Amino acid sequence: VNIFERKQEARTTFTKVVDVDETSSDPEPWGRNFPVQYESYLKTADSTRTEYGGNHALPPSKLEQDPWLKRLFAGYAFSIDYREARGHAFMLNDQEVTKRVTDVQQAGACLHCHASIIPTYRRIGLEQQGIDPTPAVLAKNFNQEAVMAGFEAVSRMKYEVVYAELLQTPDGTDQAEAEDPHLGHAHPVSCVDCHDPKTMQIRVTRPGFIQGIAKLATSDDPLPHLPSIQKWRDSESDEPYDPNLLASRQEMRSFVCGQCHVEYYCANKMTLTLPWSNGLKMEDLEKEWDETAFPEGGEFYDYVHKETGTKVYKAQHPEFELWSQGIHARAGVSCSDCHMPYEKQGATKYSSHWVRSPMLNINRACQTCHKVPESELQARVDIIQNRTRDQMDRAAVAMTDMLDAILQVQQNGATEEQLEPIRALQKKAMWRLDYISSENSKGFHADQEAVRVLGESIDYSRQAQAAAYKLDLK
Amino acid sequence: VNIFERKQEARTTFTKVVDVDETSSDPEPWGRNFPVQYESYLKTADSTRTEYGGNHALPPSKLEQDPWLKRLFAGYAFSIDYREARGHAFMLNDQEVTKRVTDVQQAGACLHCHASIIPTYRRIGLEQQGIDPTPAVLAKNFNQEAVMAGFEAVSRMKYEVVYAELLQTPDGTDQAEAEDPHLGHAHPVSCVDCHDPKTMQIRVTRPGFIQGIAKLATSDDPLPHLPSIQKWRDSESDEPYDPNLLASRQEMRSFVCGQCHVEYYCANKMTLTLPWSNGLKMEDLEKEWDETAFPEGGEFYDYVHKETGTKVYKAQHPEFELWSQGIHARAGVSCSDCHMPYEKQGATKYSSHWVRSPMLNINRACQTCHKVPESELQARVDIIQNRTRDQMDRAAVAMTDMLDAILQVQQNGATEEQLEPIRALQKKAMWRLDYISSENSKGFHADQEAVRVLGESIDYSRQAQAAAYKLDLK
Amino acid sequence: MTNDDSAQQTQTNLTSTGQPIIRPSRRFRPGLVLFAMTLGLFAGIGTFTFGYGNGASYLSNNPQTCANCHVMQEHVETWQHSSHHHVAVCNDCHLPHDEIGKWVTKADNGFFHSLAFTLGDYPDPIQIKDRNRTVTQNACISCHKDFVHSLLPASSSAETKRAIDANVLSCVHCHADVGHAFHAFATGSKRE
Ligand code: HEC
Ligand code: HEC
Ligand code: HEC
Ligand code: HEC
Ligand code: HEC
Ligand code: HEC
Ligand code: HEC
Ligand code: HEC
Ligand code: HEC
Ligand code: HEC
Ligand code: HEC
Ligand code: HEC
Ligand code: HEC
Ligand code: HEC
Ligand SMILES: [Ca+2]
Ligand SMILES: [Ca+2]
Repeated sequence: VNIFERKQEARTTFTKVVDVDETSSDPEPWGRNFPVQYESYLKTADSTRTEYGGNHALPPSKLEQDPWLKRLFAGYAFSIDYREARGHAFMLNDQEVTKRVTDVQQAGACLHCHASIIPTYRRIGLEQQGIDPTPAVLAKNFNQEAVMAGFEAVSRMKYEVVYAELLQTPDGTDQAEAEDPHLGHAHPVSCVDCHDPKTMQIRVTRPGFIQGIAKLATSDDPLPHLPSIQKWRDSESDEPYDPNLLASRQEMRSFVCGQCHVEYYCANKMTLTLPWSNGLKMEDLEKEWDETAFPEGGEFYDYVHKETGTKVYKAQHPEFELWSQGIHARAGVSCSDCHMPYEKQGATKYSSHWVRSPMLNINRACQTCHKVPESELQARVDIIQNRTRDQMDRAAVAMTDMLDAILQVQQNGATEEQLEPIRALQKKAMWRLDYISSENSKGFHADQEAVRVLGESIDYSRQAQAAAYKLDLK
Repeated sequence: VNIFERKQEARTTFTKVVDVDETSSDPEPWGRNFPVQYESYLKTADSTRTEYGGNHALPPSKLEQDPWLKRLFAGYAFSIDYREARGHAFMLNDQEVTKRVTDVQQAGACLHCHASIIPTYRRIGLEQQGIDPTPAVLAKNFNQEAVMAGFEAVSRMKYEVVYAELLQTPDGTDQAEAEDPHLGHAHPVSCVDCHDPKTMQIRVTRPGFIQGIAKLATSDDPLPHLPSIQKWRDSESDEPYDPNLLASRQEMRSFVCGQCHVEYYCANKMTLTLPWSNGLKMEDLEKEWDETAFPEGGEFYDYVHKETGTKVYKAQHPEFELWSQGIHARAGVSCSDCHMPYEKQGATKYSSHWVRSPMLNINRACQTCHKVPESELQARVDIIQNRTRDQMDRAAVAMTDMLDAILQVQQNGATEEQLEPIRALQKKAMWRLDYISSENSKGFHADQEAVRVLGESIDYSRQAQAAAYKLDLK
Repeated sequence: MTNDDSAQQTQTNLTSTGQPIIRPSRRFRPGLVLFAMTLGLFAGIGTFTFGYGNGASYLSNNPQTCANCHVMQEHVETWQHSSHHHVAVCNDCHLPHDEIGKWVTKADNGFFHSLAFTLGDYPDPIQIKDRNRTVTQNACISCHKDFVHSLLPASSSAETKRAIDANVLSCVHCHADVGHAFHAFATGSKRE
């Protein structure tokens, strides 16, 4: 700090039309205070899509586009129904109607990332602490302790049960009526999930993320793109790393997304977990799963691969993790810079809350920084994505060749002892392929890293295949 | 107007102190006209090196650093002696003393890229055309026709013979003396190789490149980074694409390097060839070799891999080709921008002719465009190179595993028929690994592409290994 | 557009003397004291580019005077090609918009740049320093605050421990080229 540094001027205060508070999971009243942001938020119900899409009632099925996914996920819910992502407005609905939920028993933790669930966590947490969660108490403050307690309490409960709890929590608009047992509606991600209702400052609210990032801070992964973590490490504080207190605004502009766009475990054998205790690289995450045991005992796995009987891991949308390995993160470019670019309206600029593919908005999302024509930026992204795609197809062929080879030796009587090293290779191969194919940028978020991970997948698949042939059991 | 045009405004007018002409392969007189450029050119005799190096009489041996290279090159001259590159001043000397030349008979084409050989080509070309190559005739103009004729004539001759011819050509300074049979000295790459002595404009002189780029222009590879080729294609001209007439200055700033930093065939079975008729991607080059037959008959190959007896290709320093796949080429950044950045002396700007690793000169080479601290740029390059290195090591293990598997089945009596498909895989695997390991930027010139190529190498090595095991000949 | 007429006037006075006048003030920080001392030292030695390079140009609003130093030539050219060449001159962005800061910066930069120029020990291309980056950032906000108020900190109260400094977005993180055409990426992303 020096003499030149003037006090930062604060934002001009907004005209509050209505009051919003910690129970306001309905975005509508917020929208009256912030009409431009709200209008753009509502547009997430629009479903224009880029090349890898179309226009459908439900988004296109990834299983149909890439039939090898069915073999990859054999025996797991993802092999029944797995689609492309679409706008935030759909998140709750798409979860309710997926066959993964309608045909399979899922855990309450699923709602952690698909509903505006924090007030419900708080309510249940307060109840557990013996406090009466009146609407006034619920509305008063964030109460992280209660939120965490509620989260722990419901994570492993049944999906339907937790969904019903959502409807028992006031949402800031609905009033309980005689015939309607609801206290509130269930909402997809909403203002209160990312904003402090008093100051409008962005914040993170998701217990899974708060725990995950605190674990990450204690790791020795370098993380140059998250300087506040390095500062916390240097301070040798006794308090866990708290993003809401310590992160810079630019970091927060990615953390709000990192609440959900991350790899997780989310089923009924253990609380929702983000595997970040060793770092954010693909190998770091794998290492945590390798070191994890279920509370009830037994080594961690996501599913038993049906064709081969191997216990394997499932990777889900590691956008935050892959972005962390890329040049944009390194250059301080946040998720919001590209996915929520500033727009002009009249005499002011605002963040577009129409969170979507930046390729539908190249002008604002990219051209402020990259002064090249739209067509050129599109071409650059195409090259990166096509290269990733080619390597992914190659990895998929290797994976299916591996499965065929394993199946054959199993038919010919391979013993468990013989299979063990092969299963280990299979697990690594499948995790790596799934990691990049379930990441939604088709390699853009970190192009070289994406192709590196796929190269490793190929290596392990082919090694497993070779090892199976070597058993000499044809 | 773009960043390059802006830079290019800065041209210095020179005071001619001495006359130079087309025979002036000795840089010294040029140096009197352009002392700053000359002084920086002389510094290429300095041999400070980056991480991947040291300070030695001869540069470090790559064979010792990566012992798997000996198995990759088994049976070929490269397995005897293969070192890191160093400054341009050493190029002729390092070629003369390499065991690849002292212990093995090499072709005259080797000098195409290691000596200032154009006046010699012209002299021999003129002789072939029945014209007396007096010093005056030689000095008069470039005479591309004669240069091409001379090149064709000496390419397949013996190295020593062509070297002797070099000494029979005037170099612009030496005068023939009674006792000294030399007409000129032999020089490494010199001013006349890249500059027109009359105008000082940059130009390309190497017959191999002139033929190669003309072939490339007729291909259907998109080449957005070389817009003058697209223009030539659109013009549907009958004349072959001529870089000296058609290329933009910014393109020429890469072409001068593309004269030598390219994949080639250079031995005695056919004239020096750059395999660009299908495009500049690794697969395009491979395709040309696959389609090539030697003039004397027989399908093209570089060497018979000694351990396995498979005929394979050798890749050499495809810097120009790999750069062409990268984001810098795409953004119009030329080799010279990074390897010959502008420096200031007093109020004049000049191009540093101390061609070397940009990592020894980050401020000038990178910070014009990237306004981030040097340490940060270094870190970014390290990440890219280390990722490439990791994948390369992985590909090397796969390659040696493959060789072991093939050797085993050969010992156990595999037939040629059984081996044929395995050899095809082996050839692809070895070409891809060699392609990236012989490229000298360790992946930097096109990071995602480099790792993609290595991923394919892994795939083919492991497929060959699996196929060998499948033969059931253990 | 600078609208600082008074500053302009003072400046003319100074220009005519050909020497900068540093008025000691209790508000000057140690750096300035050091500056004054070093200046004394150099004045003693006698040869100093400040005069030779028309040091007083630091005090002028005419961009061409910055180009008095050839090392500034490129910056002047790129400014001419920038979107701001008709609305802001060098000093609008590189000098604080308040009185004291303005003169301190002028003296500070004027001195150190002249010194660097004389000694020749500066990076080329020149790298802007953090303290001058704060100046440009504040300049953007000063002109555009109405338009960008949503980018400013949500609150300046002590409700959060988050450093106030980490709480504002760097303008040049996205608008790297407003003052200088072709200014590729900034940096500017002050990530901490
Ligand atoms: C509370 C969880 C949550 C948060 C927070 C969140 N997302 Fe999402 N996001 C989702 C879910 C779930 C979907 C998929 C919705 C569907 O397909 O029904 C999704 C979809 C998307 C899509 C695809 C949209 C499309 O039109 O195809 C993008 C892009 C995206 N999110 C980016 C972001 C960014 C950037 C942020 C932070 C600014 C963010 N998300 C914050 C859960 C979240
Ligand atoms: C840690 C956050 C998180 C958790 C926990 C989570 N999701 Fe999601 N979900 C997302 C995000 C982010 C997307 C959008 C990206 C994508 O589609 O890959 C998404 C997309 C979806 C989609 C739409 C695309 C598809 O996969 O068909 C469905 C359906 C879905 N999730 C169901 C579930 C179910 C069922 C569970 C519980 C087993 C669950 N989610 C748990 C974050 C989460
Ligand atoms: C430099 C720009 C940039 C940054 C930073 C960035 N993304 Fe993206 N993102 C993209 C591009 C480009 C795509 C590919 C879109 C396409 O294919 O249509 C993409 C795709 C996605 C998708 C899939 C969208 C879809 O249409 O299905 C999601 C989800 C996503 N990003 C989330 C994130 C998250 C979370 C972060 C931060 C952790 C992030 N992105 C950071 C540019 C960016
Ligand atoms: C997925 C996270 C997310 C959700 C949900 C969300 N916002 Fe935001 N919002 C952001 C981010 C990120 C910013 C940029 C913050 C910054 O740079 O400080 C922002 C900024 C704002 C701002 C500050 C001005 C601006 O435009 O930059 C307002 C006001 C705002 N949001 C209102 C809303 C309203 C109203 C809703 C609900 C309709 C909402 N937000 C929902 C992430 C979110
Ligand atoms: C806030 C600034 C910013 C935004 C917004 C941004 N970029 Fe970048 N981009 C950068 C920086 C910084 C780099 C790193 C190279 C450098 O330092 O110049 C980069 C690098 C790239 C590269 C080369 C790296 C690679 O992965 O090959 C591509 C391609 C790219 N960006 C495309 C995009 C696209 C497409 C978008 C919009 C979806 C986008 N960028 C948005 C700043 C940005
Ligand atoms: C098409 C141009 C070209 C041709 C033809 C060529 N070289 Fe080179 N040579 C290069 C370049 C460029 C380098 C520096 C890059 C490197 O070392 O990979 C180099 C490096 C070398 C080196 C030093 C590094 C090493 O490999 O040990 C030797 C020795 C060498 N060449 C010998 C030869 C010989 C012998 C021949 C003929 C068989 C030959 N060169 C033909 C372009 C060429
Ligand atoms: C006439 C052939 C030729 C031309 C033209 C040429 N090079 Fe080289 N270059 C070589 C050879 C041969 C070597 C290896 C010399 C040795 O190791 O003895 C080399 C070495 C290098 C090195 C390694 C230097 C070091 O210190 O390690 C770099 C970098 C390089 N060249 C870049 C370039 C660039 C950039 C251009 C164009 C401006 C260029 N070269 C033009 C043949 C050439
Ligand atoms: C954007 C900058 C950039 C461009 C453009 C570029 N290079 Fe490089 N080059 C590098 C960097 C960085 C390295 C790695 C240096 C190191 O590891 O020390 C490198 C390495 C090399 C090397 C090996 C140097 C050594 O020390 O052994 C050669 C040879 C080379 N480049 C030639 C070329 C040629 C020829 C072109 C154009 C076809 C080119 N480069 C384009 C940045 C660039
Ligand atoms: C390997 C190729 C190469 C060699 C050899 C070479 N130059 Fe250059 N030279 C260049 C390139 C590339 C430029 C930049 C041209 C441009 O931008 O138009 C250049 C530019 C110049 C310029 C123009 C001013 C400037 O600095 O940009 C002069 C003068 C010059 N060289 C003199 C020489 C002299 C003298 C020698 C021999 C000692 C020499 N060159 C050897 C490639 C070379
Ligand atoms: C003449 C301009 C220029 C020069 C010189 C330059 N770059 Fe770049 N660099 C770019 C551009 C343009 C991009 C692509 C992203 C974009 O559009 O900004 C880029 C992208 C990058 C990237 C991200 C892409 C990737 O491969 O991951 C890195 C890293 C990078 N440059 C490093 C360097 C280094 C190191 C040097 C010096 C050896 C250098 N650059 C020299 C203009 C330049
Ligand atoms: C509209 C604002 C604006 C104007 C007018 C302006 N500059 Fe700048 N200048 C900037 C910004 C912004 C930066 C880069 C800050 C950063 O990288 O954080 C900068 C950087 C610089 C640098 C540091 C070198 C560099 O390239 O980063 C110099 C020197 C400079 N300016 C000189 C001048 C001169 C001389 C003039 C007048 C001819 C001028 N500026 C006019 C905004 C401006
Ligand atoms: C006496 C010659 C000279 C004059 C006149 C001059 N500069 Fe500079 N300037 C320099 C030098 C030398 C540097 C590099 C200093 C360093 O990096 O240590 C520099 C650096 C700068 C920087 C960025 C460096 C930093 O310290 O942050 C800015 C901004 C700048 N000048 C603006 C200006 C403006 C505005 C003017 C006119 C009002 C101007 N200069 C006039 C020589 C000069
Ligand atoms: C002296 C007042 C002043 C200063 C200082 C200033 N601006 Fe501006 N700026 C303006 C005016 C006036 C316009 C409108 C220009 C027009 O309409 O042509 C403008 C236009 C813009 C624009 C839109 C045009 C474009 O380039 O895209 C952007 C963005 C912008 N300014 C950003 C900045 C940033 C960032 C800074 C600081 C580095 C800055 N301004 C400093 C007065 C200023
Ligand atoms: C994360 C990226 C980002 C940051 C940080 C940012 N801007 Fe912008 N800015 C934009 C984008 C994108 C637009 C274009 C909006 C549009 O065209 O709808 C814009 C538009 C503008 C405009 C109006 C341009 C016009 O065409 O009239 C001005 C002025 C401006 N910004 C100034 C600033 C200032 C001052 C700051 C710093 C306080 C700043 N910006 C920070 C992304 C950013
Ligand atoms: Ca998982
Ligand atoms: Ca070859």
